[in-house]
Amino acid sequence: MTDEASPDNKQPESTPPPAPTPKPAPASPAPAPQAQEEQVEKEPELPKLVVDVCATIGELKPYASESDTPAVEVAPADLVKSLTTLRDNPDFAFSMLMDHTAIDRIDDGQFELVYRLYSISTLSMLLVSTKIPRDNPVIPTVCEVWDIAEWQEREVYDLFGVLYDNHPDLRRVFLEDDWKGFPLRKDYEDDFMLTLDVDKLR
Amino acid sequence: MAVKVSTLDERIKLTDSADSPLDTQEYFINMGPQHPATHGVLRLMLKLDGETVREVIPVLGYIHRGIEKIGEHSTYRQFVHLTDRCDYLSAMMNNWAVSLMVEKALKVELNDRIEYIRTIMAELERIQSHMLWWGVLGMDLGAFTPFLYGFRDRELITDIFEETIGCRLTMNYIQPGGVMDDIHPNFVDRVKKVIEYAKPKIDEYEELLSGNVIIQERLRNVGVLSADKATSLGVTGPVLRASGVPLDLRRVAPYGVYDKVNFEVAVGSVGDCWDRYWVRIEEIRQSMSMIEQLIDNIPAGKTMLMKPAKKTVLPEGSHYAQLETARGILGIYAVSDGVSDKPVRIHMRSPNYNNVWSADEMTRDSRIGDLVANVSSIDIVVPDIDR
Amino acid sequence: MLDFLFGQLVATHATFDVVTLSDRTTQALAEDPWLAAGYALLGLAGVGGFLSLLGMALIYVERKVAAHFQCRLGPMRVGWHGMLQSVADAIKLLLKEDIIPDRADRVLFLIAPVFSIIATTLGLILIPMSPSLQVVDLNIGVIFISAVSSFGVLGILLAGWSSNNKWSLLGAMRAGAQFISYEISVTLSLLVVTLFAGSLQLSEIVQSQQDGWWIWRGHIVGLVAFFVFLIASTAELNRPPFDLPEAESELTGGFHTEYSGLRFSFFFLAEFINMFIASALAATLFLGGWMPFHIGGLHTFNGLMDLIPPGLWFAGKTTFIIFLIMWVRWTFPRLRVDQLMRLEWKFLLPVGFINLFAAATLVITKLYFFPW
Amino acid sequence: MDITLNPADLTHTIAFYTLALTSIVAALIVVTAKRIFRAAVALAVVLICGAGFYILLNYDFIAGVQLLVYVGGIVILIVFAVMLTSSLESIEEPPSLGRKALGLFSSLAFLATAVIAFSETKFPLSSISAEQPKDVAKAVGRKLLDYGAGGYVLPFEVISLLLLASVIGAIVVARNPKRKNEGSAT
Repeated sequence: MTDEASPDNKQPESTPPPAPTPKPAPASPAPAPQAQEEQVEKEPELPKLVVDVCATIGELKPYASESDTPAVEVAPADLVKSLTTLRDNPDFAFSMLMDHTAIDRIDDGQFELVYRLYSISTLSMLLVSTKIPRDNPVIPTVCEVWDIAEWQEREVYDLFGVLYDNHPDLRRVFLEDDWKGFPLRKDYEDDFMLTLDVDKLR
Repeated sequence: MAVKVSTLDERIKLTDSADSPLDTQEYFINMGPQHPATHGVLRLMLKLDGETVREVIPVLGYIHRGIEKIGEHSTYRQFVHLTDRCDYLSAMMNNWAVSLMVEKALKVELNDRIEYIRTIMAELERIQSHMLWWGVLGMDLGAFTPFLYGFRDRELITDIFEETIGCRLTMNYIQPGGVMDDIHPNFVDRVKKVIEYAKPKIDEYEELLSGNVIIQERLRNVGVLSADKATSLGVTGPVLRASGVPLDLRRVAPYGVYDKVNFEVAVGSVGDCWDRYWVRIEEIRQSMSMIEQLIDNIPAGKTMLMKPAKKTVLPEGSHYAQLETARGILGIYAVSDGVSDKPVRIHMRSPNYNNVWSADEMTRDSRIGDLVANVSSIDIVVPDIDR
Repeated sequence: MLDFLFGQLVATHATFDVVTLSDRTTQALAEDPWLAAGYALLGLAGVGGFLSLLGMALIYVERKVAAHFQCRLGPMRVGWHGMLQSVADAIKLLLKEDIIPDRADRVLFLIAPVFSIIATTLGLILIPMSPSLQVVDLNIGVIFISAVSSFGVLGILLAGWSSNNKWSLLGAMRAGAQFISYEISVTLSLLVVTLFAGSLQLSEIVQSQQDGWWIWRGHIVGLVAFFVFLIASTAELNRPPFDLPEAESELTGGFHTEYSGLRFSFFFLAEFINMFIASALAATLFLGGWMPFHIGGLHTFNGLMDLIPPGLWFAGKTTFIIFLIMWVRWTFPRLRVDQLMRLEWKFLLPVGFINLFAAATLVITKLYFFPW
Repeated sequence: MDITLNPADLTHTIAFYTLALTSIVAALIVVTAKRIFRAAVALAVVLICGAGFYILLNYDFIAGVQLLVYVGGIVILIVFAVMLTSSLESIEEPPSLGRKALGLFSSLAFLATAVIAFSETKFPLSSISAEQPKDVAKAVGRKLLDYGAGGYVLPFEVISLLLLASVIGAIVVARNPKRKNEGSAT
């Protein structure tokens, strides 16, 4: 029975239950200390975690787009190295790869690959983003860093067709082996698809 | 480029002889997609050496419905309905995750009534999910009676849901901005009655299964998952906590009214099936105590703060919210362009998809019986794996 | 029938007149071959009818017992309290399509259930159900029963092999290994009673218990042998917690995965009749069979006990053991395959040998619980 | 009709011929079956018929032991070994000409020996013993444990040694480093 976050828990408990404490983000996904999280939401300046991470690891840059999680960008070539450092550095200790997925930025001709790291010791979350060209979607695998990456990457391969270099077992995970195309790409089409565009009808 | 794409046929190539002291040969055998122990249409390819499992290869996709693709063509409110169909045993918690994400992006402040109702509903659902799991675990280990006991008690909770919501399984009760409808006038009384009834039933569960020598033999030191391996494998929920990692979002990043209730996070030490069993039994008790603390204090207030008919457009950028379902952390990740009321990309970080792969790590070099115990102790719901 | 119920009342408890059906056949044979054939046919028809009726009754009882353990009612629709449910199921099974897998070994696939049912029938005819109700009374009854029960496992092995299905094969291998292992323990505990009674003939073993059943005349040794027999024969019956050959959550049905319709019902029937045989054997060997509850020397008490007909004694004891086996089934989870082997070879087998030695000592020293 | 048939003799005769016919057919299947598993099952039938003959001769105990040891033990072990070594589809190759000739020669030699032996021996005429030998088990037990003249304690112990040797042999054959030719695992 561990109760490690109980000091955090005491504080809200002291507030009388009838008066609801205004919670701008009832479930902040980055479970860093709450005060810091509110700053992230309101002020345009960079979260402390992003500043720290970028200072420690030279390859990382603050995320260009909007994100509600502290986010950084990295070039595909530096991906494995910087993620390994993020995992091993005791200040960050991102021991979990909470999620990995891709976004089809078809207008830019790019796939954005998103690695959502989670640290069990500091309880903070970091989004690491990297962009690869759509016509040659190859990226080194991070299977060596986290075991779960093997299967999260297989899912991305299956649905987006992102090829992972050095992946031990790169094959489709949901669809059949002989499936043509990658369904979550924006330009994916097959015979069974309803191509009705609801927006146009309006 | 060293990228090599393989197929299942290439994956299940056999070696000449097995790595064993006897002159034996390995063989592959299909467990599923229709198999009593895989709880749905999960297919496991087992590489066996006699009775010993050398490798477990999950083959997924038998109920892959492309929910993420459908999500790109539906509004957030429509997407809530799809999440019911994923982990149907934590249906309302899945709804809640989407609602959380939308509310956080739109900075909607909820009143306490909504938060109380949501928390109570989620905990009730967690109890019924764990009760079902308990029964199914018993059945997987060859004891049929727990299955009916678990279902008997779970029915009472689904009856409560039915009274308020009108549905028993796929509820889509929690909506962005509140809950679908106010609770039924009988709700409070019935919940109290059911908790009163179910508390001694948990002791009965323990009497029937926990103390049994065979159960102890079947679960203790079976499928051990160390804390490091568990974190690296990205498992969450009771499976992770059983390995000794006290990661429970209800405690470390409270949402709802979890910061107002007292509860303990059940944590195991060894990471074997027995710990996973124990953690879940303890979680039922904790959930009951949470509901008891909350049920009398539901404040008054409105139950829906966003107009359902209004178009919901999230601000540009990526949004993420996560919460603790009965099986682990469910994250909803949405990317919005700031113009359309539909996401550019919506992704579910489903707990089951990330948990199911640990079956291989747990089962290597143990028996078929252990595999069944391990899969059962992971507590998978297949629609959530395939999505 | 009257003879069966009240034959006991007429006889004093010291002299039982055991006339089996086969004895009658032999007697008739000397007089009239047609009468002999009649007796033989009667015996066959009786055993066949008894077999199916008993099977259906046991299936009904099992479902009801299971239901009440699980806080539900069980079959309630067909007949009064679902009494005819088994009949309905039997009709359904008879009418069902009999599927033979395409790549199965047809001949073996077809004869496997027959092996199972023959073994069961051969076992059943030896059980002394009352002084006058025993089809055959072989003088090597105990050996014969353990010999024919091995046909049953031959049927299971054939079924698993000929189905050409890996799950079936796994189930059959488990069944074979389990049967061979646990047969030793069963035989060891049978030998204990054989030593006590000084005979292999089942009717004589029953007679030998007229001063007290072996389960307490043999006090510790008898009890240990009884429990070893119960555990090991439950394992031979492939019933939970030892149902590994058909473990449905592991092997999807094990050796009978591919069977359907009538052939499946043969296995099903054989399983239930085997349960009856094992229970009846346990009752006969350890609880005195049809012998009423007697305490050596107390003639008045024994006379009172004799008022209850022996058929009822036998039925009561057997039912009790059947209930025990069902109780265990609906409470316990299943063992793992290596735990099953460990239980036999590291626990039951040493216990059985030590117990046999103790039994020999007991017989020599005559330290029975009722020494008079 | 003047033919007086002893009904007991009649049933015995019928039973004997039935058993004999069954065992001959089964024995033929044993040697001719292409699938080794079927041969094993036919062997079980032959052995069961053997037990039947013992029962006809009123030696119930021997019949029981025959069933217990041969059908319950040996045949099941053979079946087990077959299951472990070959698959359902595997069909025995027809033997080569040399093996055929050898088989023919040895069986002819055995037939000749048997015919000579049967014609030389004078069998006692009372084929069916009238009385039921009640304590065959006791007699057999005493013989087996008797070390004097007519006792069989030495062969009994030798047989147990043989069994031990075969158990060890089975383990050696099944061990991994020595991948011997198939079929030797029996």
